[in-house]
Amino acid sequence: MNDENGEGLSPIVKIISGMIFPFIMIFSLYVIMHGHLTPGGGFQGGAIGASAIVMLIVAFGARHTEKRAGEEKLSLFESIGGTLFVLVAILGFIMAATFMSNFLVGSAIFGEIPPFGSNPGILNTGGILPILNFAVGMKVIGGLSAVVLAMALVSKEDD
Amino acid sequence: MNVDWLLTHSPALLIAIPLLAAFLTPVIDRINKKARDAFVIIVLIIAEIIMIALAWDVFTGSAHIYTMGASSPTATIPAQAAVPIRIVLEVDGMSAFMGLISTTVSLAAGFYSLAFVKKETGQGRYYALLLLMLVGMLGMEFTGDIFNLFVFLEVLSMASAALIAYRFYYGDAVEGAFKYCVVSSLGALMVLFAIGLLYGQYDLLNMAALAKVMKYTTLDRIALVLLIAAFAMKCGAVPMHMWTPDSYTVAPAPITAMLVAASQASLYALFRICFSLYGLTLDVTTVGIIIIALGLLSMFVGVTMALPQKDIKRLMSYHAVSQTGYMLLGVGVGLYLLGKPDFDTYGMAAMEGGIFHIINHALYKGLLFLTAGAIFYKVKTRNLNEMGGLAHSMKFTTIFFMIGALAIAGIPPFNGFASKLLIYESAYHVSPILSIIAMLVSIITLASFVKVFHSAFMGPPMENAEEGDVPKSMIIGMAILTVGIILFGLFPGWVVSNIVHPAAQALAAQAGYIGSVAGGA
Amino acid sequence: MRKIAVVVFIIFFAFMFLAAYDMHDFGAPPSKMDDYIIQNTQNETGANNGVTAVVFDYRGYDTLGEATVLFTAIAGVMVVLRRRGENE
Amino acid sequence: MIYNIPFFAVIILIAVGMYAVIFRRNLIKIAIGITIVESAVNLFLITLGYREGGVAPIYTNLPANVVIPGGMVLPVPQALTLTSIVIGVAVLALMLSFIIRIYQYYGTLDSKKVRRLKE
Repeated sequence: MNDENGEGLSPIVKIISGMIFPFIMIFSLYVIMHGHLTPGGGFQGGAIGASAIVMLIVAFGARHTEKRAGEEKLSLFESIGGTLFVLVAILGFIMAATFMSNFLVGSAIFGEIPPFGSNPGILNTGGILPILNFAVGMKVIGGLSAVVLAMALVSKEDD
Repeated sequence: MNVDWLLTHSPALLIAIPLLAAFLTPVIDRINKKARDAFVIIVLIIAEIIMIALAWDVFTGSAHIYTMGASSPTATIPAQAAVPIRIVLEVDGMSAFMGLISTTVSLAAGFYSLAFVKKETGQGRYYALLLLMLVGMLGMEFTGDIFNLFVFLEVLSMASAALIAYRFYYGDAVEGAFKYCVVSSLGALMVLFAIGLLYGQYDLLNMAALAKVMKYTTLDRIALVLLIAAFAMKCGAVPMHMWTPDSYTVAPAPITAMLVAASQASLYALFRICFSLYGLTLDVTTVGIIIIALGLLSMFVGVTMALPQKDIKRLMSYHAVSQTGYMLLGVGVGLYLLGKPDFDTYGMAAMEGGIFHIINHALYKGLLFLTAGAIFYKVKTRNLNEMGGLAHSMKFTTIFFMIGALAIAGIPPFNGFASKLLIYESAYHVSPILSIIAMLVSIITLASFVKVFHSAFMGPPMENAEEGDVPKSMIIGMAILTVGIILFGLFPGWVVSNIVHPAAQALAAQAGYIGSVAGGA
Repeated sequence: MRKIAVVVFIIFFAFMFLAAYDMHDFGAPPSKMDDYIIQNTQNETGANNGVTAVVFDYRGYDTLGEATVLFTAIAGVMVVLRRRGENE
Repeated sequence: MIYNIPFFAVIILIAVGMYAVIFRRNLIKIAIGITIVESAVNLFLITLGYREGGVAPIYTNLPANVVIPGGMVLPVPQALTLTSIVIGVAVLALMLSFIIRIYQYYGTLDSKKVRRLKE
C-alpha cells in the first residue's frame, strides 16, 4: 500500500519475509541435497524454494520482484536445470552402458556404497541421484516461481 | 561412434536429442533468432535420419529393446529378479512405423512454421513446444512400460494444448485449448486409474510382463474399458469427438498437422493395448465389434457433419474424424478375426489396410491442413464464402490441395486409394454392409472436397488478394508431404510388403512382443 | 442430454465401486517387483532412500518425462500469457 | 472386500470430481473438479502400496526390528504418485492460464456464455 508503485504489503511483512527468505532457501537446499538419504528430494525441496520466491512476490508485489528476477531469468534457470538432467542421462551411455544408467556408483564422486540395512546416512552415496536431485530442484524452483510470477503480472495488466 | 553403436542407442537418442533441443531452444532464442530457426530444423532433420535408419533396421531385422539404466540395453530382467524392474523401450515394427509418421510430419511442420509464425512473439517457446510434441509422440510410441505411456501422453497433451492456444488473441483459440486440456487430462486420469488397477493386481508395470500374466479378471475388464474409452476419446472417435473440430480449427496450421499425428499416437496406444497388452485373453469378437462400431460411427457422423461447414479448417477437422473411422474399421476387423482361422486369409489384409491408412492419413490430412493454413495466410479468413479464385495467384498451393483432396477421396493413383481398397476388400468378407458404408463415405468425402475446391480456388480472382504464392519455407513443408503421398501412391505394393506388413505383423503376433522382453510366452 | 449424462455417470460409478470391491485386501499388496527394489536399493544405487532410488534410478526415465511435463506446462503458460505487440 | 474402505473413498472422490467437471458451468469449478479427480487417483496409487504396519522404505536410522522387505511399504507406488502430483501441478497451471485469458477475452467464467465456437 505504501510503496511508490502502491504495491506490496506493509513494511512489517516486507522486512520479516526478507529476513526469513534466506533460511527457507537453505532449508530447500538441505531437502534437495539429502534427497537420497531422507524423505524429500528435488521436487519437494524445489517446491519449498519456489514457495519462498512466491512469498516475496506476495510481500513485495509482482513488479518489484520482476525487476530483481524476471520470469525470463527464472525460466532460463529452469532450462539449465532441464539441460543438466538430460546431459547426465546422456552421459549414462557414454560413460557406461545405457541411457540414464547410474555410472557414478563405485566412483569417487557420490560413489560410496552404504552398508546394507540401517545406517546413519552417508552423504557421499547415491551415484547420479544427488546430481539429478539438484537438477530437478533447480528446475522446480525456476519453473514454479516463473509461473506464479507470470500469472501475477498478467492479472496486474488489467487494472 | 560407429553405426552399430548408433543403432543400438537410437531409441534413447531419438527421445534425448529433441528433448535436449527443446530445453536449449529458449536459451538459443535469447542469443540469436536465425540460429534458433536453423537449430530446430537441423534437429528435426537429424531425428528424421535416425528414425529412418532405426525403422529400416527394425523392418529388416527384429525389434529393438532398450532397458533404461541397465548394464546392457537388452538386459531387461536383472539377474536375481523374475520380472523387468526398469523401464524398457520396445521398438517393434508398429512403433517404428508410427515413429516414421511422427518425425516426417514434424519435419514438414517445422519448415512450414518458419514463415507461418514469423510475425509472432514468443517463437522460442513455440519451437520448444513443437519439439516437445515430437518427444511426446515418440515417447508414447517407443515405450514398453505402461506408466511411461501415461507420462508421455501428458507431455504430448500439454504441449498440444499450449500450442493450440498459441494465437491466444483470437479468444476462441484459448477456448479450444481449454476444451482440449480438460478432455485430455480427464482421459489421462482414466488411464492412470486403469494403470493403478493393473499394478494393484500384478505388481508390474511392464506391458510385456503384464501381458504374460494377464488373467482377464473383472478388474482387467474395467481397466480395459477405461483405457479404450480414454484413448478413443483422445483419437477423436465419434461419441467423444466434440473437442476435435474445436481445437483443430483454431490451432495454427502446422500445429493442426501435428495434432493429426498426435491423435494417431493415441490410436497407436489403443491398438497396442488391445493387441499386445490383452491380446487373445480378451474377448476378441466383442471388443472387435465395439471397435468396428466406433469406426463406422466415426466415418459416417464425421462426414455428414463436414458437409454443411463453411469454415475450411472445421470442414477438414470433421473429415479427420471420418478418416479415423477407416483406421478403426480396418484394425477392428483384424481384431475381430484375431485367432480365428480366417485371420491369415483376410484379417491380415484388413489390418494392413487400417495401418497403411494411418500413414496415408497423416500425409494427406497434414497436407490439406497446411494448404488451409496457406490460404489463411494469404486471405486472412477461413470462411469458404469469402474466398475465391485463389488458383490465379497460388499455383503451388492449388496443386498441393488437388493432390491432397484426390488422395483423401481415394482416387487412384494416390495413396488413399491403395489403403481404402485393402479395407473394402477385407471388410467385405466380414459383412458387405461395412464395405458399402465405407465406399459411400468415400464418395461423400469427394463431393465435399469438390465443393471446397470450387469455392476456394475457382472463379474470378479476389479483388484484394495479393499477388504471388506463399513463402518458400511453407512450400517446402507442403512439398515434403506431397512427395510422400505420390511415392506411396505409385508404389503401394512395395510399401505394403516392406513397411506396413512388418507393422501389422508386430501387432498381431503378441507372443513375439512378450518374448522379446519377458522371455518365452 | 442431462438425463443421459446422469445415467451414464451412475453406471460408470457402479462399475468403479465393483472395482474397489474386487481389489486386493488393503494393506496386503502383491509385491514381486517392489521386494526386489527394497532389497537391492542400497547395493545397486547406493541410496538409502528407496523412493528416491525408484524415482531417479529404476524409473529415472519417468522422472525425465515428468520434468518435461513441468517444462512443457511452464513454456505453455509463458506462451499463453506472453505480451503481444513488439514483433520479432 | 469390505475392508477396502480407502478404495471406496477413492471412488467417491472421483465421483465428486467428475460431477464438478461434467455438470458445473464455472470454468474454475471445472479446474477444481479435475484437481479433485487427480487427488483421488493419487490417493488410489498411494493406498495400493500400503503394507500393514510398514515403515517408509528408507534405510537412514531405520529401527532395528523392521523386517526387510516385509516390514516396508512398497516404494514404486510412492514414486508414481510423486510423478503424478507434479504432472497434476503442471496441468493445473496450464489450465489456470487458459482461464485467465478466457476471462480477459469474454469477461465471464460461465461456460455457457463462452461458446464462440459452437457453429
